[in-house]
Amino acid sequence: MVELGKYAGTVLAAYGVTVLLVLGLVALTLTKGARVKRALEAQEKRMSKNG
Amino acid sequence: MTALLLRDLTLALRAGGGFGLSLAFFLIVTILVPFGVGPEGGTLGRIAPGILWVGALLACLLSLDRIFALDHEDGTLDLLATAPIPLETVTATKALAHWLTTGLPLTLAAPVLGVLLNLPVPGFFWLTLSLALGTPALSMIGAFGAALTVGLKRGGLLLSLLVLPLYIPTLIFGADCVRRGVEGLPTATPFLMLVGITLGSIAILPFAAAAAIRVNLR
Amino acid sequence: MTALLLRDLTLALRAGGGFGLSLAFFLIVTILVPFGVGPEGGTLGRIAPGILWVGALLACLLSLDRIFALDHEDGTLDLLATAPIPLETVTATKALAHWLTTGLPLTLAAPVLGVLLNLPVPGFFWLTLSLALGTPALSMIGAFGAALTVGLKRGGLLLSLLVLPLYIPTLIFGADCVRRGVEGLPTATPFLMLVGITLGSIAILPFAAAAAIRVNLR
Amino acid sequence: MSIWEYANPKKFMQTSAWALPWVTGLAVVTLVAGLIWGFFFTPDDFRMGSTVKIIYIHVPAAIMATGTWFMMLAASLVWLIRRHHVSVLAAKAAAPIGTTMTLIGLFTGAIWGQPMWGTWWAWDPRLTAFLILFLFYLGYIALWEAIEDPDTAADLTSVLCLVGSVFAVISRYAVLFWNQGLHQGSSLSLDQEEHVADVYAWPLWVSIIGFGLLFVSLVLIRTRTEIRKRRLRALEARERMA
Amino acid sequence: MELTVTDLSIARGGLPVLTGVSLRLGPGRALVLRGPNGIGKTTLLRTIAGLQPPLSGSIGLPPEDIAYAGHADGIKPTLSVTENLRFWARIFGTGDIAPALGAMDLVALAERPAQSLSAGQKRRLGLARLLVTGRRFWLLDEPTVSLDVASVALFAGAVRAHLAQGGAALMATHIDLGIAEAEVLDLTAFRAASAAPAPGGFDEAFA
Amino acid sequence: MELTVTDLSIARGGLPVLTGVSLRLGPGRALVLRGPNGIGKTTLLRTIAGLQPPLSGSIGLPPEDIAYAGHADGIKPTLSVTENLRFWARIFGTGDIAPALGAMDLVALAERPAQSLSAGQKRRLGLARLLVTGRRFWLLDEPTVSLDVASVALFAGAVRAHLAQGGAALMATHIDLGIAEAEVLDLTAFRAASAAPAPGGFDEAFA
Ligand code: HEM
Ligand SMILES: Nc1ncnc2c1ncn2[C@@H]1O[C@H](COP(=O)(O)OP(=O)(O)OP(=O)(O)O)[C@@H](O)[C@H]1O
Ligand SMILES: Nc1ncnc2c1ncn2[C@@H]1O[C@H](COP(=O)(O)OP(=O)(O)OP(=O)(O)O)[C@@H](O)[C@H]1O
Ligand SMILES: [Mg+2]
Ligand SMILES: [Mg+2]
Repeated sequence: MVELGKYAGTVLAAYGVTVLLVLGLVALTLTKGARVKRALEAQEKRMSKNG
Repeated sequence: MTALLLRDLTLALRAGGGFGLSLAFFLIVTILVPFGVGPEGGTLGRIAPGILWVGALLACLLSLDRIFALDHEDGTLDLLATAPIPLETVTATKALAHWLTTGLPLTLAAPVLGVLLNLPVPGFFWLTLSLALGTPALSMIGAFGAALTVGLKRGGLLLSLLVLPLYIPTLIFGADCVRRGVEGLPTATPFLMLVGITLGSIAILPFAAAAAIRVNLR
Repeated sequence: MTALLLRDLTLALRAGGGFGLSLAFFLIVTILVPFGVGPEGGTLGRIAPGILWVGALLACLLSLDRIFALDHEDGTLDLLATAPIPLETVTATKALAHWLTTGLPLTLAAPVLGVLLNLPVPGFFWLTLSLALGTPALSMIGAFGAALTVGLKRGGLLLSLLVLPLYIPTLIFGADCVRRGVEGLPTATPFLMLVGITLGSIAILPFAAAAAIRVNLR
Repeated sequence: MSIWEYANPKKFMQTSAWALPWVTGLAVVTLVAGLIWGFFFTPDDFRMGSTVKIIYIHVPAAIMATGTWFMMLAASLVWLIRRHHVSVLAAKAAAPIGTTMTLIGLFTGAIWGQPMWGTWWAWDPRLTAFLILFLFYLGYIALWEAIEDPDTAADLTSVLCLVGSVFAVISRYAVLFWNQGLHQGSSLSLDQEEHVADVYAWPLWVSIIGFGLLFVSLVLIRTRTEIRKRRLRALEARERMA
Repeated sequence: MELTVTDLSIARGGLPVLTGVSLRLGPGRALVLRGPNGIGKTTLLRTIAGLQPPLSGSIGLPPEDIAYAGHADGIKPTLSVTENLRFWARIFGTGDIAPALGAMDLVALAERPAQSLSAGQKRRLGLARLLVTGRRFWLLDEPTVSLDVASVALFAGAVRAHLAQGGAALMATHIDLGIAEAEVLDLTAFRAASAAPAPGGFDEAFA
Repeated sequence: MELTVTDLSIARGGLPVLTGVSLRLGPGRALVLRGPNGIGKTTLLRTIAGLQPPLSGSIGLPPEDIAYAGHADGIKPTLSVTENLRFWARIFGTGDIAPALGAMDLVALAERPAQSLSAGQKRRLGLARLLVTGRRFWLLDEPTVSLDVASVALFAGAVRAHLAQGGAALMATHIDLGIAEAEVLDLTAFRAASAAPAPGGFDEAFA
């Protein structure tokens, strides 16, 4: 483990915030992508069935 | 009443205007002031309580015309006036919806913006507290002003003009509360006055607002 | 084009909203700030140039949605788009009308309000000059923002959000011009930049605004 | 075959489906490598102590924040001139990524500033310019959200992006003129950075590339989502018409 | 319970518009107000709805039994058709909106945001609102503006059904609604004479 | 000079509404557009007026010869009737507004602010605007909404006079305008059909 010294809080907070923000963005991107994909497939199936 | 509240909140969300935008305005006023005043931290910190309160007040003010104007234009107010709920309930509900979409988010955002203006640390507690207790008065007074000007085409600026003098006591006590908090002076007097104004507004103004709307619908 | 200008001015006068109200708003912001900040003359004088510029900017901002929104609602914009004058002329004319009803009165009133904020004497000249040269840019940028948001119900706050970042350079150079004037520093750079922004906006933005309106009418 | 072929939604969906796993995988590898290298295997700075490690996220985020805006500007121009839907949808997809990167830059800077400058926030020109950039992103996203019709929204946001870029450049200059600031004169100046170059610079470059690949991967995913949304909307509407 | 209007005088912009209007409207009846543009139909309906005070005369009916529909529909463009209707149903404390949707042929449009409706579709939504009020007296100001022939027939059917359930309707219109059983009241006869002012008679200036 | 529309497809909200519309309108002719609510009359008129682009097809006529009047009248409530009209006369570079005032029976109302007009009077003012444009092709969207019988006749007279001077009019309406010589085009036949989508066919999603 690296020794962060008296600035440990600062460094870890910076990395923490970054990881949180990036993970938030990724999670949003993936969930929304999956939701839209599912909705589109359902819609296509319904419409090609009903003509 | 719940129906009306829910609808107003939905509309605020749908229009994309409710929460986000008055918050954004608050943010932007807070940002503009340093550009105008200059970047020195000391000066900024000294004027921060006042500027933050003025900013919150203006952000509140700008969203006031949403309270009744749209409902008047599209005839909803006519229809509500002939509906089975009293107009007093309507005005109080709409003020509440306004607070939920404006005053509450402003209160929550204010500490963050305090950082931008170098607000001294003890100020943060008092800023949040005074805004939480003062913004309901702003919404209720604003709803009254909006009711007075509802029939007028683009009453927006007239509304500001009417409402701002009414806002001054709230502003004075609110900002003073924060300033004294920052300087470590006793805050009891402005604090109690602030609470008094809020309670008084909520008790009386729904009736005045309803009366104003009745007159304006004629 | 003269017809449009005259009509806009008449409307501003008739509605009782044009000159009087944005001026009044400017006045009230200038009054609110001492209430918020506290009455010490020294601090006030120091922040006066910035507050006056920010106040003028907000007063301008609040009247922006008048530029196109009413004409869109009642169908005038549709009819103007099929009329024999180019939309670029329409947008430029409307920005001009906005300046005549807002920027010009603000410029004239600013020195008076400067007294309220203890603005040091050399500041008055620079305040008037910088506002006179900067407010046309505010009107033109505002007209562009108004054109972007014209179709949207209550685009008011969105409009503020879009326009404020665009206003920042004008504000910085304008307020800096006054601040340097007060302190006796050379003012040439901010002054020239201010003029440059104004000329650039007037040269380019009418086209962007007309394009935005065409898109919005679809 | 011209490059514009990829502006066809169908072609784009095929190509991006093929490229996505590779880009994403590479992004994860470089990002993790760069950050681990930087975090665990670089020495502390003599003056800034361990806070120097923040540079491996701060600088890439700052670069991506401005870079994203340039990408949006280019994409908007392509839309306005050639009217390729994919291009404007990519701009729309990129905006939240740019916003996040701006926020990361701001937050890490603020956290870094607390021990270094003794304040969370100072009106330093670089910081200020970032704040303004953040506002531009907000405005751009808000305009997209506010407009119902997708083509109208595409046109208007593109015009806003164009005009906004011009003003962003002016703002940058204005802000520099207005305040000389702390950032440049801070404890780690540019030439010092170059002095210590090798120890800090190599991992820094790796994380910059990692952030860039992450951006590409996210833009691809989000653009695919936007295209699907667009089609979904059209299909739903068509179904209602029938 | 009847709607009775006795010797009513009404004003618009401070000027008398109609004088001496009397009418009564019992359950199951419909009355059509006619008269040229500007005679005062809108003003009369708003007065009866309690939205503005009469100059003189009396209106017998508690306002709690009236549903008013004016030139403007009170439709929120960002809410869907269902959401718009459901809001009014909750305000008026009535329950189900499905019959109203059906009666005005809005089922296919139910999930559309109101802003994407055409002029006539919007109007149909405005009329559907009446059906969820549960009120007995309908005051309608030009209800069929922008409606096509089929929709006018739909509307006439809704009015007839309302009358059959003991409701009543007072409607201002210029076109034929196709409701044969409706009585007609022409307001031309009640136009207020604009008398020359008596010199020094300041009283009437404040009427 | 003729107005020719060839094989036009138009869209609203990104969706095709009408396809394959062709029509021609020569000087002295009037054409009435009919069709149920929501078929796309408003959209068609706006497209021909150049306010929105067509999906495909062509429109032959420089936009400088068109006067459009939509659902909204473009009337400023605080300006008087004369001021409203004179503004449009100056914008279109024509001179005298007296004939227009006379033709629409507005002389008695000339000095009234437009906000104090009744619904029908406002509409008459909106129609008077057409007469001061000096344009030859009138595109009218439900011009007679809110008008009483006498005013509809007035309007019909104005249209006839316009046709006699070599003008032309294209009107969308649901009611009978009393212009016997007008041809009628029913738009129901041109309603856009919707085909089933090909899975993964992203091209068409951007119609
Ligand atoms: C909210 C605050 C901050 C923002 C928005 C910000 C923004 C930026 C930007 C835009 C860059 C340029 C990247 C490039 O062009 O290569 C940068 C670089 C850098 N920043 Fe910050 N910064 C902030 C605070 C800080 C603080 C507090 C420190 C340290 C005390 C710091 C240290 C650095 C260093 C060392 C670099 C890289 C060297 C250089 O390019 O000059 N920053 N930052
Ligand atoms: N503020 C005002 N000042 C003076 N007269 C007014 C004012 N407002 C309206 N009027 C007049 O009052 C009369 C009644 O208007 P009202 O809207 O009731 O007519 P209406 O019968 O509904 O007409 P329409 O069939 O055209 O809708 C009209 O002649 C109108 O011009
Ligand atoms: N944003 C939108 N999204 C989807 N469909 C829309 C949108 N806006 C309008 N429509 C639909 O487009 C069609 C055409 O509307 P348009 O206003 O042209 O009809 P219209 O023939 O003028 O009808 P009316 O006689 O009722 O005025 C309508 O069915 C309407 O519901
Ligand atoms: Mg009427
Ligand atoms: Mg229509």
